Formats: sequence, structure tokens, C-alpha cells
Amino acid sequence: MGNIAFLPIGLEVGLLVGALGILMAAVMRGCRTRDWAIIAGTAIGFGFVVSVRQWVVVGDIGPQLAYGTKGIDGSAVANQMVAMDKFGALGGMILMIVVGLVLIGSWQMITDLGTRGAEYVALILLSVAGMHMMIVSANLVMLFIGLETASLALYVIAGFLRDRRGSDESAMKYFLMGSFASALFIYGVALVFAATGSTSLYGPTSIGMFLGGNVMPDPGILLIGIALILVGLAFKMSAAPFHQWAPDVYQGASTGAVAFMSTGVKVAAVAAMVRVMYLGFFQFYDDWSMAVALIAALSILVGTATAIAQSDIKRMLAYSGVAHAGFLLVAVLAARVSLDSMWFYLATYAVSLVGMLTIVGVVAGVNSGPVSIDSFRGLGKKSPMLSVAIAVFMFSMAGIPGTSGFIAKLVVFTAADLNGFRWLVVLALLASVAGLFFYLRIIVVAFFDDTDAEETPSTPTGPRIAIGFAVAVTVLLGLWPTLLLDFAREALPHL
Amino acid sequence: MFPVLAFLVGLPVLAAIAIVLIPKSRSELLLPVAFGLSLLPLAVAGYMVWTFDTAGGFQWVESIIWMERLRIGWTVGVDGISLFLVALTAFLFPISILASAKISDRLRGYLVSLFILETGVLGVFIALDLVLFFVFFEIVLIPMFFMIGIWGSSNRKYAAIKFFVYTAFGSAFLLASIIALAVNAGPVLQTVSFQWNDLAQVPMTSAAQTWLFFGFAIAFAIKVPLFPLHTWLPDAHTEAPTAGSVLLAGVLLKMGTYGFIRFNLTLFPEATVKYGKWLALVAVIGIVYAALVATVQPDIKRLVAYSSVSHLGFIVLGTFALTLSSVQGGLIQMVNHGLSTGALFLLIGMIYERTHTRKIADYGGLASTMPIFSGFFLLAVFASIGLPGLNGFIGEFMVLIGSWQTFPVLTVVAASGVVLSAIYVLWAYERVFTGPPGKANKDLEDLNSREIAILVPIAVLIVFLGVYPKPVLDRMENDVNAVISRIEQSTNYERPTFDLEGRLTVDVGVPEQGESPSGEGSE
Amino acid sequence: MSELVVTAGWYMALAALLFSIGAIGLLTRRNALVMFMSIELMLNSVNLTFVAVGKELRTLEGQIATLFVIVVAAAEVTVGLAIIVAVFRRRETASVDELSEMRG
Amino acid sequence: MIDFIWLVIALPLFGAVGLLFFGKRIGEPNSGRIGSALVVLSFFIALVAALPAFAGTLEPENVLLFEWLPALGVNVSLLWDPLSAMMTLIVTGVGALIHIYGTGYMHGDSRFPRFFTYLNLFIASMLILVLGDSFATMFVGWELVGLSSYLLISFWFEKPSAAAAGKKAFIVNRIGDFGFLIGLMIIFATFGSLSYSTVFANANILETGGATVTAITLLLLVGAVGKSAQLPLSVWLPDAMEGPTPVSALIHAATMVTAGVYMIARSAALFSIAPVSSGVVATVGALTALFAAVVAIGQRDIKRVLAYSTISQLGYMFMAVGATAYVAGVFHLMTHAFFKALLFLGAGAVIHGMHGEQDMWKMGGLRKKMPITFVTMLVAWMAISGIPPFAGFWSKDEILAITYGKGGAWVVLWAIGIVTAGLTAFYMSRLMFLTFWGKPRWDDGLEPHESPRSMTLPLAVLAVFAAGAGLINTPFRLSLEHFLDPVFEVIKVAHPPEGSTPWILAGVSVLVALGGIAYAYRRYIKRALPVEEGPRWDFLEEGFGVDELYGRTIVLPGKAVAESAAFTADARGIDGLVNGVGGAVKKLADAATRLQTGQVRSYGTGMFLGTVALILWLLVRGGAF
Repeated sequence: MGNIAFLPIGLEVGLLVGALGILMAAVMRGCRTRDWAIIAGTAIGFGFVVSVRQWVVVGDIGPQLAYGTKGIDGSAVANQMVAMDKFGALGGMILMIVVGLVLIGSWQMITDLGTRGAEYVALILLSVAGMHMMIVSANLVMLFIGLETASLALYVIAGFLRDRRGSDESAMKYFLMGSFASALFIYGVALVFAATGSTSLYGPTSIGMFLGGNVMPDPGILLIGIALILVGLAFKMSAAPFHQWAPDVYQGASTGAVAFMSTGVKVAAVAAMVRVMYLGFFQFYDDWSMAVALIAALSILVGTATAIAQSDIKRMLAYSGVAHAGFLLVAVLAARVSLDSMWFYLATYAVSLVGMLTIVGVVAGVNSGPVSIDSFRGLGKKSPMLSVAIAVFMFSMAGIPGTSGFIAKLVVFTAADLNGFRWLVVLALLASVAGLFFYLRIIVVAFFDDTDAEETPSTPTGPRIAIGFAVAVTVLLGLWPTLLLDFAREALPHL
Repeated sequence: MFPVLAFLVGLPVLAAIAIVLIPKSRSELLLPVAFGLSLLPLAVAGYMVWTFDTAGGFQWVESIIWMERLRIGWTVGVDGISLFLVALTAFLFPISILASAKISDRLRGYLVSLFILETGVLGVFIALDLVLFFVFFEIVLIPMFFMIGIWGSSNRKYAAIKFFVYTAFGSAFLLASIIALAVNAGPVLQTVSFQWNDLAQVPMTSAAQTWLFFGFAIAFAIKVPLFPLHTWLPDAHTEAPTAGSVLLAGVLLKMGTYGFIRFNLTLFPEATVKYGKWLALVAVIGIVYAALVATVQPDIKRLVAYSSVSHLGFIVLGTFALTLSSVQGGLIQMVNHGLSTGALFLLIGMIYERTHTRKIADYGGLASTMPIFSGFFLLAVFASIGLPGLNGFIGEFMVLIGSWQTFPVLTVVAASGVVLSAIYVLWAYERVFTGPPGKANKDLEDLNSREIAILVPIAVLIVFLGVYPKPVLDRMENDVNAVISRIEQSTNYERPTFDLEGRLTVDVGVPEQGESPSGEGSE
Repeated sequence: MSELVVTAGWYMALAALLFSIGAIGLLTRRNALVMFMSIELMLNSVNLTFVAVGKELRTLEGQIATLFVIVVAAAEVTVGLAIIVAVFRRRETASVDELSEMRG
Repeated sequence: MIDFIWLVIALPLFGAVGLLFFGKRIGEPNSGRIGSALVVLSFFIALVAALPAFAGTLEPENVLLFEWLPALGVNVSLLWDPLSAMMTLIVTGVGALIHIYGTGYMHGDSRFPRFFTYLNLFIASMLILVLGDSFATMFVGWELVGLSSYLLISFWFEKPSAAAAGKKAFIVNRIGDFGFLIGLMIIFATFGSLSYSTVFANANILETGGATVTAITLLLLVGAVGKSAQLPLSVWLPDAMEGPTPVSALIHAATMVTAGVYMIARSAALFSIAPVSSGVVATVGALTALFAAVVAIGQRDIKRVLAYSTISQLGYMFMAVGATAYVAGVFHLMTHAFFKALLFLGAGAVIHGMHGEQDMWKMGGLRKKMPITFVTMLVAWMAISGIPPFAGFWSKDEILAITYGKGGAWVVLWAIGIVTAGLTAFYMSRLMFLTFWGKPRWDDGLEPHESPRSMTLPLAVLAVFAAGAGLINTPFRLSLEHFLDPVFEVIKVAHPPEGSTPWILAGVSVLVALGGIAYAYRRYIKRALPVEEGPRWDFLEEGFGVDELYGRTIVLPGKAVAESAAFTADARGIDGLVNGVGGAVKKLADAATRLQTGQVRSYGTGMFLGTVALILWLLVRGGAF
């Protein structure tokens, strides 16, 4: 075990060091954003390398658990805290790519912030470390810590632009609701602990072992616990009815921050949910899967319906994110049959969304709060490449073939159908049609409306790269999905 | 073996790339290059028609499974049912490009859209993998959406969104059904498979057939479109630019009717026999209803759009009548409708470029100012109302004669479309072309040589297919027979025989099923 | 006096009550500080549960979890108070009802 | 072997296509000459091919050109038997004369070449109709002649009335075709084939008078009624007079309108075993004959008189074929082709000479101005009135005799026929007297003149036939019967009664005809011209308001239905529903948006309620309650 002592948390450590490094650099060398970029880039790159290394090592020696305590008798190692498996490794890669894209796409904002930019970058690195911790944690308390690490940093990030009204509102709402959700989550953990005597997902004293070995005559407390854990995670992915914070927060926060919080947290929460639900509570699959299906259905319906009425693009994307949370919950259900479909959905949605929000940042400014859809008016003429990118992302989110979004829906829905959720698949497909109303609307505004605005927004290099990469991934995976699918098929959690 | 079909579908993609690569400074090259490139798929399609083995069955099959676990992949092939739809598609695109000479705004994007559209449509007709089919089926929406939305006329936004959302609504059912179909077949096949070949062999319970049949049918019915799901079509047609209308009517609608034959008939034979009559009923209602509605349309494009709805009803009626003649007639009617309605939209586009109005009331007396134009128009009009000697007749006649045996009452009602179509078409012709030319129309120029060059190939085909459709029918016959035979084998359905079957005392010139007739004095 | 033994169940019931009070407080009060205190109350009820159950099951896990929760709560206090202060500075109020510019 | 018979069709078709593309370049006189020459050539080829038939040695022969619709077993092949030979000769013969006439009549028209394009097209189409050896090919020709008719009626399309008349003709014909088409469906469903050989050879398997054969024949009759302008689809023919007069002569008198008669005669094998249908055919014919003859009396326009007269004469033919007197029907078809073409061409010459005037009340005294026209028309007048020995007498009389001979209710039809004969003589005399006798009533400055040679020559030729053609089938010498024997040999064809009855009947009809002429003479020559004006005459002129009746009962309600379908059912109903769904989704969206109050506490409440609901749901499902 010695040789992997550092590897399971290498990514987190790297990011923390990077965050501290940036803060130090800001203190010692002043406002030199180049330094921060190098450090952050190194940290993220390191994180990515660690994830790859994990993948390789796991491929060689199989999934591992780490950081346990010795039993009282000193013999067995129990209560492992962190799992090192391809599941976490892939999660790490996706998170690194997403956060990298976000930073590249919104670096302008960091430059604008001056010295405080260092804090911003550091917070993002800290937050993403927390997110990854959520994915790899082998213990519910550990999961809680990861969740809080991610969230606390996000609360600050949401309200980072102090000089803009709405920013503080955004932070406050996020904070209050987030804390509420965290409290519900940890109370759920406590109840599960009360019912099973464990908070661990692995090992001889894990929740699963207990549930497998004992017949619960009265599972009430456990079920309440499961419900609360679900609520906590569903909140993070902004699934209905725990979604209402999202539009307000997204609207108030800076566009770059939204790109990060809307994608990273979703990745982390979905992955964590899969691990917790399947490993922890598989014996209660019949119960919680229906609960998840109901939340999914509600999210899809509410998200789609509300998004139609939006005139602010970030709010629209927030509600579309609610609908996508629903689709992701379908993916959670589908994960029982095919985990790769869930990964595919997560990765492609995250990339498209980051790309789209980067465009919003380019068009309306990275610091922008509310961004009316009308600001895209006539973009098709002024900036055709940008508009094509918009079209690609919108079609991808809508699930139109030719884009990764279609394949994502296809594999997820096929797996969900295989898993017996045909009604949910039909509902989801019909809702995606209604979703066209708002995805198409953006394309319509961009392409079909003329404008008399004169200046063409020039796309700086950073966003250009981020958008280009996102478009490339979206189209490439849309045409050649096996690239990711075959890879992700191995990304199973430690059992 | 050379992957002909991949090549065929790939050509437009390459053409689109080539168009993108033409430098901005040489944009005058866009149109000629695009036209030249669009001839390549036509050449391939021509080669395919030429070398097609009339014995039928899928030819030029390529099968590469990409996603082994779900058995999704590039499985394509062409049989007698799809052959001429491929050919029609390849034929209409160069014409559409030529007809787009007046497009100046964002021409590059326009041409790229056209080529992507071509890829999509060709893909639909060759795909033998349900997911691949669906991908192409949906991809087609995107370029069409842009064509209507960017290069359309005044109410284009509404029409584009309506077109997209309405058809996507049907597609949602289609995708759900495709997934359910594959999942249902999973236990039998030991794997989830989206291969048409695999799925066509899996027997299904009648309940499953019913659900899936209607799932597929909704999507195709919207695409066709069948009454009462047709209202997106007039809007889309009216607002689309000329090439858009041509392709919409010419090939896009055929994706629905083709889907009926390729999927509903082969995959769900029992449900087809059981519920086909309802679709036939809807189709017949559409024939009469759309014809009625067409008569009073004030907008000439809307009129033709409704006439499309009416004519496509014949195809669907023939498809579900399940006789050799009716299905074959429906198939050839797809080609014929593509030609004649395509020609009509081209012509309307030409007059619109001159007058900038589509209101019938604004025209009048064009026959004296534009004799060549009116001549072509008359030809297209008569082709579309099924005048013998022109192509429209073949399909309509075969459908009606063939369908009678299965659905006598429906067919009689459908036949009344023959009268109604004459009414709306000739009345419109009267108002547009005859009488003394009004002031506004006195100085209109007749067609120029480019426009004539666009129309001549269509006119030639209209006449040729009307007079000598045998090359086409021969290539279709065996595969259509195979489709019906499959239904006969898997259900209790039997092809209707004629009343005096076996009682004829003198049997002259009656062909045996599947054999070609041998008459005396054959050359 | 054995019948007066306070079992873990009682503790859990108390914790549940506290949690509910906290939740209701969060939902009914409009002052951000009070709402924040309610959240702290909820977290503490979680601690109570953990400790009680841990004691009952004779494992250290419960106590350790409590420590973590306390730490997290402390961190939350820091961030939360900072946000509240920022809001108060700008708007001279801590009432969350004022914070409703973004909606719809 | 008569394989070359396809040339008969190919030549005019070639002319049509060639003139379509090069007519303008070829120019005025030559395009007409080419068109005429091709038809003349066609005629002679047909004549050569028909020689065996005159000798009585013609075996019906099929000539396969190419396979057409294999699935239906339909080929494009031609049938050459005495009936088709005779029809071909009439079509090409009369057609050739009218072509020649047209070169004079259309002189100076700006679209002179186009006229011959259409005429050639018509000849080709009519020959397809006549020569095809299956119902499918007949249907093809059937519709194609409809097309040519449409094109030619609205030849002067700048005139709105001409355009409308062409459209009306086509649409009314299509109504008939609708019936025809359904008939074809049943034929195919019954025999599994559409070719004459199969159908007619096996017709006897069908039960005589059975439902199938009755249905088939009645539906075919619908087609025939449309094409031959019988009641109730007669309304298009008078309007068709908007076309140039040669067209009226060729299409709307001599050939196309007789297609219905040809069809019934061709399908004799079916009609002869369907007594009900045959009765209907005859009744329709008789009623039409009477109706049209009455209406003809009220016409002022010289061509409209002839149009109604055509309808009336076609009624006779229907009576004949309805009475299973197929030979008599075809006989009358032939004689009618000659004298009616002659009448039309004569009327055309009059109109030509009168510079376009068609109102007979503005003519008068023309016999001096146009002597040749007058003389030839005189012949035609005698022929149509049934005065022996002119052609019309023999053919009409045979029909009446056969009808009478069938006895029973048929005598009523005979009576109608006799009355019609009298009326015919009367209105034709009226036409002649008003046109050629009396004082000139034409407008000042009009200089009526005789027509050019190209027009009078056909008149002369036709006059010869109109006078003598009847002689080929007199009771003394039944050449036509024998000629057509091979066609009808298996069918029971009705013959005139034996003995003295025919002679008495002939005497009666001649007397009636003479009476009609005499009355007209009294009314229009002996006395001052009567005033034929006022509402009653108008009503008569308008054909008893049938047109208006259709307008009120069919066209207007149809239009109203279409309008309500288009603007209410479709735009508001179906599309309204579609947009309504969209609107409902938007409403729902707005409602959902309203939940988003911006108040964080309400969000908390939502979360809380959601949590509680989830817990309760899980507890209930998990069996904790």
C-alpha cells in the first residue's frame, strides 16, 4: 500500500498547494496574473496527470481504498476514507478539463479583478478539490466534508464581484439555501449512522454490509436518512424541487463563476450520488430508484417549463440545467446498467455548458450579471463562427443528432429503458422537444434577427481556445462517441 | 469492395468543406463550385441506378458496428425501395443550387446548409441501422431550419421554429420507440441491437407491435405529413426559400412515407395489418381535406403545399393497402411528386423573384407575357394532377387500382381527389396565367436560359417516367414483393386476389405474380 | 431508577425536534443572522444525533463525525458572516426579504 | 402484320412535339401545312392498314409497343380491329380536313403554330384512346383528349371566358373520369387485368345483370356521360364553343365527344350482359337528346345551337348503344361526324366571313355572299334533319327503328326520339333561315365574304360524305354491319325489326322532320321575324338554368365548405390547436415562473416541502407506515 499512499489524494493535494501558491505569489510578487496562470495551470495539469496515473495504477493493481483506521484490536484496517478507482480517476479528469476550460475562458475576469483575482483562482482550485473529494470519498462524512469544501468556496465565488449589485444577493441566497441543504444532508448521514451504525461505504463495517447482513424490520429512520442524503445531493445538482436557488444565483454571479459552479458541482454531485446510492443502499434500490425517478421527472418538467419563459440567457441556462439535472438523474438510474452512459452525459453536458457560458462571457462580458437573450441579436452576421458554436452547443443540449448531446441522451435513455424506466424515457424525450423552444430561441435570435449594432465582439484567445475545444469535443463525441464511451466503460467504482 | 454508399453520403460533406475553404475574396466561385460538386453525388446515384441488380435485395451493403454493446453502427444498403429516393435526392440538389443564384446574403452558409441537408437525406434513405436512421432523420432538420429561418420570407421565424419543434415532437416518439424496440428485442437477440436486420427477425407480441407501430407512425405521419398533423407544412413551404421548398416537398416529406414502408411494414407486420386501415383512413381524409383547403388558398405557395398533403395521402393509402401495385405505386409516386411539386416550387420561385408576391390575386395574364414559363407551369401542374403520359399518373393510377382491393370505400373517396385536384390546380392556373395581363405583369421577362436549364431535366423526367416507367418499376418490384410477402408470412394477411381468379376461361396477358408479362409481338 | 435511563432514542428525538425547530426558524425568520443561527442549530442537532448514536453503538465514528461537523460549521460561520456583513454594508439591512431583485 | 400501325399515332405526336419546339421558327403557313400533312399521312397509313377490313379479312390484332405497368399487367399495345380502324379513319380523315380548314381559319393568329401543335396532340391522343387495347390505355387517351380539349378551348386565353370554359370542360370531364376510374378498379379487381382481350373474353362468366357487371358498366357510363356531354354533365360543351371553330368541329362534334359512345360500343361485351345499365344508357341518351334539342331552339349564338345539337345527337347515339344496337350507334357516330363537322366548319366560315360575329340575329341573307358555304351547309342541314337520302336519315332512322322494335318501355324512348327529330329539324331550319335567308341584319360597315380555298375545300369534301355516307349501311346493303361483325360477333346486337315496320317508322320520322322544317319556314321566312326575347327565352337560352343550378347547389356550397375548411377548420381549428399547445406550454411556463418569487424563504419552503414529501413517499413505499 505504501506505493500509493499519496496517489489517492494527489489531486486534492496538488490543487491545495496550487491554491496556496497563488495566494503566496499574490502576496509576494503582487498582481501578476501570469504567475497565477502558470501556477493554476500547473496545479490543474498535475491534477490531470494524477488522475491519469490513478487510472493506470488501478488498471494494474485494481481499485484501492486508502486512509483507514486500524481496528481496536489493531488487526484489520477499516473505515477507509478514500477510494482510488477508475471512477474517481475519470471524475478527476473531467473536473480538471472543465475547470481548465472555465479558467481559460474567463481569465479576462481574473485580470480585471486585480489582486483579488488570486483569491478567486485559489477559491476555484479549492472548490474543485472539494468536488473531487466528493467523488472519491468512501465515507459519508468524508463526502460531507468534500461537499462543504466545494460549497463554501462557491458561496464566496458567487458573491465575488462586490461592486455589482446582485452579486451579494446571489451569494446570500446560495449560502442560505446551500447551508440548509448541507444540514439536511448531514442529518441524513446521521440518521443512516443511527440506523446502520456506519457511515462507511466500504469495508466490513460498511452500510452495505450491515444492510446485507440484517433484515430491517422497521427501516423508517434509514429511509428518512436516504431521503435526506438524496435531497442534499439533488440540491447540489439543482434538481427540482430543490432548484430554485440556481437561476437567481446564476443570474447574479459572474458568468465565469456560473460556468464553473453549474458544471463542476453537477459532475461531483452526480458521481457521488451514484457511488453512495449503489454502494451504500443497493438493498433499497427499489425504493430510492423510484424516488430518484420522481425527482428526475419533476426536474425535467419544471426545468423545461420554466426555461421557456426566460428572457435572460443565464436564467435560461439555469433552468435548462434543472432539466439536465433531471436527465442526469435518469443517468443515475441508467448507471445500474451502463455507467459509461452516465459519464458520457456528464462530460459532454459539462463541456457544452462551459462552452456556451464562455460565449455568453464573450458576448456580454465575463463580469456580466444578467444577460438578456437579446444581446445575441444578429450575432450570426457579426460573428459567424461564434454563432455556429452557439448553434452546436444549443443543439447538443437539445439532443439533436450530430452532437454529443444526442449520443448522451441515446445511451442514457437506452440504458434507462433497459433498466425498466420506459415511462421516464418517454417523458424525458417529450420534454426535450419542449426544450427546443428555448434552445432554438437563442439560435433564432442569433441567426434570424438582424441588428443595427455596429461593432463585432472580438473573441480573445482564451475564450477562443475554450470554445473551440468545447465545440470540437461536442462534435467529435457526437460523431465518434466510442472514444469516450469505451473509455468510460471501465470507470467503475470500487465495489 | 469500394464503399459506394459511404462515398455517396460523404461527398456532400466534402463539398461543404470545400465550400468553407473557398477564400472570401473569391466568393463568386461559390455557386459554380457548389453546383459542380453537387453533380458528383448525382453521378454516383446514376451509377447505382444503372448497375442496380433488379433481383432486388440490399446492395452495396456496408456494415461497421461502432458500438458493439448496443450494436449501433454504420450499416447501410440500398434496395429497390430506397434506390430511386436516393436518385431523386441526388437529382434535386444540383437543381436547387442552380435555383439559388439570387441568394446573396450569407451564400456560403446557405450552400453548406444545402450540402449537409443532402447528406442527411441520403443517409435517411440508405440507413439500415435504426439509430443511424434517426441521426440522419434529425440532422435534416438543422439545415432546413436555418434555410427557412435565415433565407426565408417575412414570417420565417415562426415557420422555422414550428417546423423544427413539430417534427422533433414526432421524432421524440420515434426515438422512444426505437429504444423500446431494441430493448424489447434484447432477450431474443442476446444483446441490444439497433440493426434493422436483427430487429426485423425478432417476433414481437401484438401489444408491443401496436405501441411501437404507433410510435413510429406518429413520427412519420408528422413528416409526411398526414392530416391532421399537417399544419407545419404550409407555413414551412410558404416561408422557405425556393430551394428549401423544393427539397422539402421533393425529398424531405418522402422520409416519412419511406419510413412507413421500411419500418412500419417490415418491423410490425401484425400491427400493420391490424391498424393500417386507420392510417389509410387518415390519409384519405387528408387527400380530400387538403384538396378542399387548397382550392381557396390566396397564396400560390400555400396552395401547392396543401396539394402536397393531398398527393402524399395517395402514397400512404397505397402503402397500407399492401398490394404490389399499390405499394409500388406509392413508391413511384414519391419520386413523381418530388419531380412535379419540385418543379412547381421552382417555378413559383422564379415568378417570385420577378414580382415579389405570392398572392394569386396579384398575378393574371402571365401566359401572354411569359409563354415559356406558363408552358413549364402547365406541364408541372398536369404532372401533379396525374395526367396520363406524365409521371404523376403512374403512381396515382397504380395506387388507386391496387388499393381498391383492400380498401374499396376509402379508395373511392381517394379517387375523388382526382376531381378536386383538377379544380384547385386549374382554377389557380386560370387566375394566374389567363385573362389579360395586368399592369404590374405587362413587362415581366420570360425565363432566361439558366432557368430553362433548371427546368428541362425535370420536364424530361416527368415525361419519360410517365411514358416508360418500366425501368423504375422493375427495380422496385422484387423488393416491394418481398415486403408484402414478409407480411403474408408473419400474419394471416393474404394479398387480395381478383374475383375471377382461377375461373377465367380465356387467360390472355395476365402476368403471374412476380413474372413479367409476355405478350405476343413483343419487340 | 433504571426506568429513567435516557436511551439514545430520546436523544435522537430531541435532536429531531431541534432540527425541526432550526428548519422552521430558517423558513420563518427574515433576518439573515437569525436564519444563520437556525442553520447552526440544525447542525448541532446533527451533532447530538451522532454523539448519541455513537455512544449507543460504542464506536468512535459518531464522535469523530461530530468533530468534523463542528469544524465545517465553524467554516460556514466564517463565510456566512462575511456574506451577511457584505450585504449589510451595501444595503444597511440584514433582512433577506429585501434580496429579491432576481426572480422569475 | 400491321405493326406499322403505331405510325398512325406517332406521326401527329411527332408533329405536336416538333411544332411545340420549332413552331415559332417554322412560322405561319408552314407549321399548319406540316401539321396537316402529318395527319393526312396518318390517314393514308390507316387506310392501308384497314384494307383487309374492307375485304372482310381483318383478324383483330394486337401490337405490343412496350411494357408499361407490369404490376397491373398493363402494356402499351394497340388493337387493330374493324371498330378501331373505323374510328381511326374518322378521326384522321375528319381531322385532316379540319387541319386544312384550320390553316385558313387561323390565318393571322399570333399563335398559329401553337394551334397546330395542339391539334396534332389531340389527334395523337384520340388515336391512343381509340387504338389502345386495354382500359388503361383508353383511360390514358381519355384524359389526354381532355387535355387537348382544355388547351384548345382556352386557346384564346386572354379572354377570361375562354379560359374559364377550358377549365370547366376539364373539370367536368374529370368528374366523369372519376367514375371511369372506379370502374377500372372494379374491372381489375374482378378480372385481374385491364386488357380488352381478357376482360371481354371472360365477361360471360359474370352473371348477366349481376351486381358486378352492372356496377362496372354504370361507372363506365359515368365516364362516358362526362366525355360525351350527356345529362347531367352536359354543361361544359356549350361553353366549349369559346374555342376556335375548327376545334369545335373536330373535338366537340366529330371525334372526342363521341368517345363515350365508342367506349360503350367497345365494352359491348359488358354492357350487353347488363340490361339495367343499358337501359340507363338509353334513357340518359333519350332525355339528353330531347333536352338539348329544346334548348337548341333558344340559342342566338350559331355555335351554341350546334353545340346543343351535338349533345342532342350524342343522345341518339347513347340511345342506340343503350338499346344494344352498337352498330347503329357507331353508324350514327360516323354520319354525325361528317355532317356535324360540316355544320361547324360552315358556321366557322360564316363567322369568319362575318368577322367574328356569332349572333344569328345579326346575320341573314348570307346565301348570296357565301354561296359555297351555303350549299354545303344545306347538305348538312338535310342530313341532320333526317331527310333521305342524306346520311343522317339512315343512321338516325336505324336507331329509332331498333328502339321501337324492342317494344315495351322502349317505345317511350322511341317517342322521345321522334319528338327530338322534329325539334332537330326545326332548330336547324331556324339556324339556316336566320343565317342565310331574309334580309341582312348585320352591323353597318361589315362586309361578309366567302372563305378562302383552304376552308371551302374541306367543306366540299365533308358535304360529299354528309350526303352519301349513309349509304354504306342502308337496309338494302348492310356493309357497316358486316364490316363490324368481327367486333361484335360474340355479342347479341339488336337489329331493326323485320318486315314493313321500319318503313312505316321511317315515313313517320321523315314526316316529322318535314313538319319541323315547315314550321320553321312559316315562322322565320313567311312572316316577319318573331321577337325571341324576354325571360322565357333567356331561360331557354341558358339551358334551363342547369349551369346556374349547379353553381348554386354545388359550386357555391363547395366553395363555402372549402373556405370554412381552410380558414376555420384548418387555420383556427387544427393549426389553432397546434399553436394552442404552444401557447399552453408558454402559459405553463409563466405559471412556473411565478413560483420563482425571488424570496429565499419561499425557496427554502419549497425545499422543505419537497423534502417532507420525499420522506413521506419513501416511508410509505418502504413500508414504514
